[in-house]
Amino acid sequence: MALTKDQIAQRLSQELKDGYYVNLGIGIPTLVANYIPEGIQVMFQSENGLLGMGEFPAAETVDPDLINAGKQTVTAATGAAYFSSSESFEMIRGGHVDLTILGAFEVDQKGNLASWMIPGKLVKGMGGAMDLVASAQNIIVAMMHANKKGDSKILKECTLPLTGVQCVSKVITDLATLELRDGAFHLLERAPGVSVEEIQEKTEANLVINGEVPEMRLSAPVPA
Amino acid sequence: MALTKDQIAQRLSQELKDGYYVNLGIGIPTLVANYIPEGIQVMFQSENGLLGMGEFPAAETVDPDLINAGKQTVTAATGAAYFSSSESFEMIRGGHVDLTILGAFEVDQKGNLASWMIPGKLVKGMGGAMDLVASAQNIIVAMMHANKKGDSKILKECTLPLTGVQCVSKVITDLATLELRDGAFHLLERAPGVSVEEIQEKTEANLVINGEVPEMRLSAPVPA
Amino acid sequence: MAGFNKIVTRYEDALAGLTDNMTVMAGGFGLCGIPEGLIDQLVKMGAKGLTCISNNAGVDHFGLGKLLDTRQIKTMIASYVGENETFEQQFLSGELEVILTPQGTLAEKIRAGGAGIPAFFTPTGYGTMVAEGKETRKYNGKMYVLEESLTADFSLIKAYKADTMGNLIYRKTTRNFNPMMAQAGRITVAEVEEIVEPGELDPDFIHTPGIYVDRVIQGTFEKRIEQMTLKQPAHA
Amino acid sequence: MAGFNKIVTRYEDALAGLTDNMTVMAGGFGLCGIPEGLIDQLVKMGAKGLTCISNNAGVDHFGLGKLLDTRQIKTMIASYVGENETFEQQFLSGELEVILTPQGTLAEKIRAGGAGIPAFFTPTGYGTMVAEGKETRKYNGKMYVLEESLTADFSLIKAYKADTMGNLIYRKTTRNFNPMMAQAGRITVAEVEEIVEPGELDPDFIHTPGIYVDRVIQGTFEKRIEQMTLKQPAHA
Repeated sequence: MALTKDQIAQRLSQELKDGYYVNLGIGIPTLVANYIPEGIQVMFQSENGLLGMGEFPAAETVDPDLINAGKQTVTAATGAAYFSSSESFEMIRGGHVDLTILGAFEVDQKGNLASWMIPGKLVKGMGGAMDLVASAQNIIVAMMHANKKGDSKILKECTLPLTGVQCVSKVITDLATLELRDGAFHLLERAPGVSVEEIQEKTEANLVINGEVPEMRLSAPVPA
Repeated sequence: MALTKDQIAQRLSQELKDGYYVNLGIGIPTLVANYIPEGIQVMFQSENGLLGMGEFPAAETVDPDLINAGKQTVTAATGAAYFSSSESFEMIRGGHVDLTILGAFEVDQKGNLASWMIPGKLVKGMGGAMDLVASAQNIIVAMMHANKKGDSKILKECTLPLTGVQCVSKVITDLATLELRDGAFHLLERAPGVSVEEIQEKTEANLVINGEVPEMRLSAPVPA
Repeated sequence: MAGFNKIVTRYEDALAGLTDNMTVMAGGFGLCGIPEGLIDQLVKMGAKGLTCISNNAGVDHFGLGKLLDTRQIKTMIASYVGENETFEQQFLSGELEVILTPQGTLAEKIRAGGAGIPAFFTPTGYGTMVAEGKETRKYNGKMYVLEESLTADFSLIKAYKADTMGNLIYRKTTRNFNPMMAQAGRITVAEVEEIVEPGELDPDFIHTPGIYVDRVIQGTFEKRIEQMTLKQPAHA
Repeated sequence: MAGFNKIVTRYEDALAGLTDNMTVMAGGFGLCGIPEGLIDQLVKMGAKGLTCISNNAGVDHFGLGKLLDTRQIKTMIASYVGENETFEQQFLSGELEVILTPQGTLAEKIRAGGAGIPAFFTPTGYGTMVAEGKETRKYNGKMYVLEESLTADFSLIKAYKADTMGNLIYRKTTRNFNPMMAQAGRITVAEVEEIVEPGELDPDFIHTPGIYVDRVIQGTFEKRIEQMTLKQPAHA
């Protein structure tokens, strides 16, 4: 079975390490904050000027002066710091964020990523995504493996306008965990119950399969 | 009579205007703070990270954490702000300081200025002087008109390594007030009792003299 | 206005001198930390043909969205302009020119403008549409794009507190683009929630020193929320 | 050291991994805001062939002057190095390489290094020795010099207070080069006067967020004064 969005987030959360500063993109990546593994601490950076983003506020503590990069009302964690947008991107561009998890429309085997624009539809803008992908040492892309018609989004070459080039190393989808090495995606894990054949079929890019491919372990229970 | 250093500072102080943010260099310029004309307010910027430098401290309030760019212990004026060195030079390079008064070894009629290095002697470094002269819209140079042997320091072309090019517009010396226009220094004022002939003799650069040259007015008394 | 007193009491005075075809920066991220009253005044004045620099373009009929309703903006420089139908219409009809700029590059271009840096290299956008026609260069094996700085005739910013000398502090994530814009405006006007006397703000903790600020006005703020998200589902 | 606890209690641990021929930044302006104990530890460790980046080089036998006594510095990048005889001797004998850099350019090069900007144009030094061999370019009728950024293997900085997560605040003019160096170090070590619990520093007024800081150690400081100047003449 393909993973739900929450299950993708659960699998992504296994990439967190104790003491990591992490930037989570809008969409599935945001859900990762709900699955922080026990015994580890992470700090979330929000590019509008907050290091140490906390959970959503209770109704009585909502503060319009405190939002995240998705413009949602949030809280600040203990030990948080506020700063300007230029300082925020000093952090990001300077490589100080340990891990960036973000969504994409397409990735390709050159490591390119498209996530901000679909020509013909209205362009909303790239926000901070181009800075994040150009700067992070450690990027994980969270996305659906294929579109609703079954067409692969893991491509030999992106068809949409790019967000960044040669920036992708790891991709976690509803079907698989992929690692990009030497111009090909290596299949590291399958979603539980998903066959290697299905993944191969839905992967347009070169796919390397070495021996038995293990299933993902989704240990933490999905919250209600 | 040639002006004393305090009298030069007194004449320089007439260039201050109400509401000016001012950077004073080391030496004679520092003395300008003692002669702020009555009825006007100015704020002094010290490039090590202080806007609103106050007077020297009383012995019992000396704070080693509070110095000026000359490494002297100082105080902070009401309404002061501290900031980092990069922020300080954002202010300077961004043209936010209204007036910079600094010393020089030589100036020339191209507007060049030499103030930081005498080859053969040890080079101490340029500190913030190069940033100040490259950035300020409004620079006044305070200096001696000639050296002890009577050789002019107001030159056709500087002989020492430059601090900045095409940056000088006004020079106030122990003998005269000069303004640089169209490649020549225009004699605006004489020190009290100093003849036009003496100034001409001690000025190697092209000097323009238009009609009667007034004497400087040094109204404020020199404090003890 | 003698010495360093930057206070003005009327919005007309706050934006005096702002005329047609000027470049105007406006602080804020989404609707968080925007100079609401200064935007209203700009609508009232009706200055047209503006180049507007702001991370976002407000929402329909609020924030900078108001200046779209009145068609006062000719060119918009922003990083993200979603959720705004008026914007969409004017953009598609070609009435509005839009220069989309990555958020970090936008922040750095504005910071550079106020800091006397005319251009800098950044990795952001290399190999994308954003880098088209721009100089690129390799440093330490990585490719970078040369970006030029931005300045404005007027910067309209929002702060939490000001003293009468124009020293400013911001609150929480309202800081965003406001400090850099304060530095990059030829004339910078700050609309604030509270004005205090000089000396009341701790000199160690001033976010924007008064040297950048030309005028300060006390405002009242609606502080509309774009995405109300709560820990427990709201039963509104 | 679990989670975000950055505290170390021994100076050996504070500078663990600092070896010969590394590039080391040290905060401070003159003797104001220098990491005294970290410099002492560096002397004790004896790492040699260092490239040292600091606005000044201390005075004879104090501050970075101590590292000159022990001949641990090979290259010094600074803006002003007066009042130091040991420095003078080693410089004149060719033992010490010195790269003099204008103060604002030095600050911006370090800031750029920590901010992922590899190079920028600045007006400073155009037409002088500083610009020799460097690319220049005209923007809006004015000439600018292209300068490249600086980073370090270790940044040794001095702050007033830290929380255990490495959030820092500075006091008065001790701030100077410390915040930028905190950002530009691959490993940043902060020596502070006081350590507090997370949450005790106001998130609106943190000068250096903990993300830049790897290790924090509590020190004691002599805080020697270079130029004691008093309002009334001192009768010492």
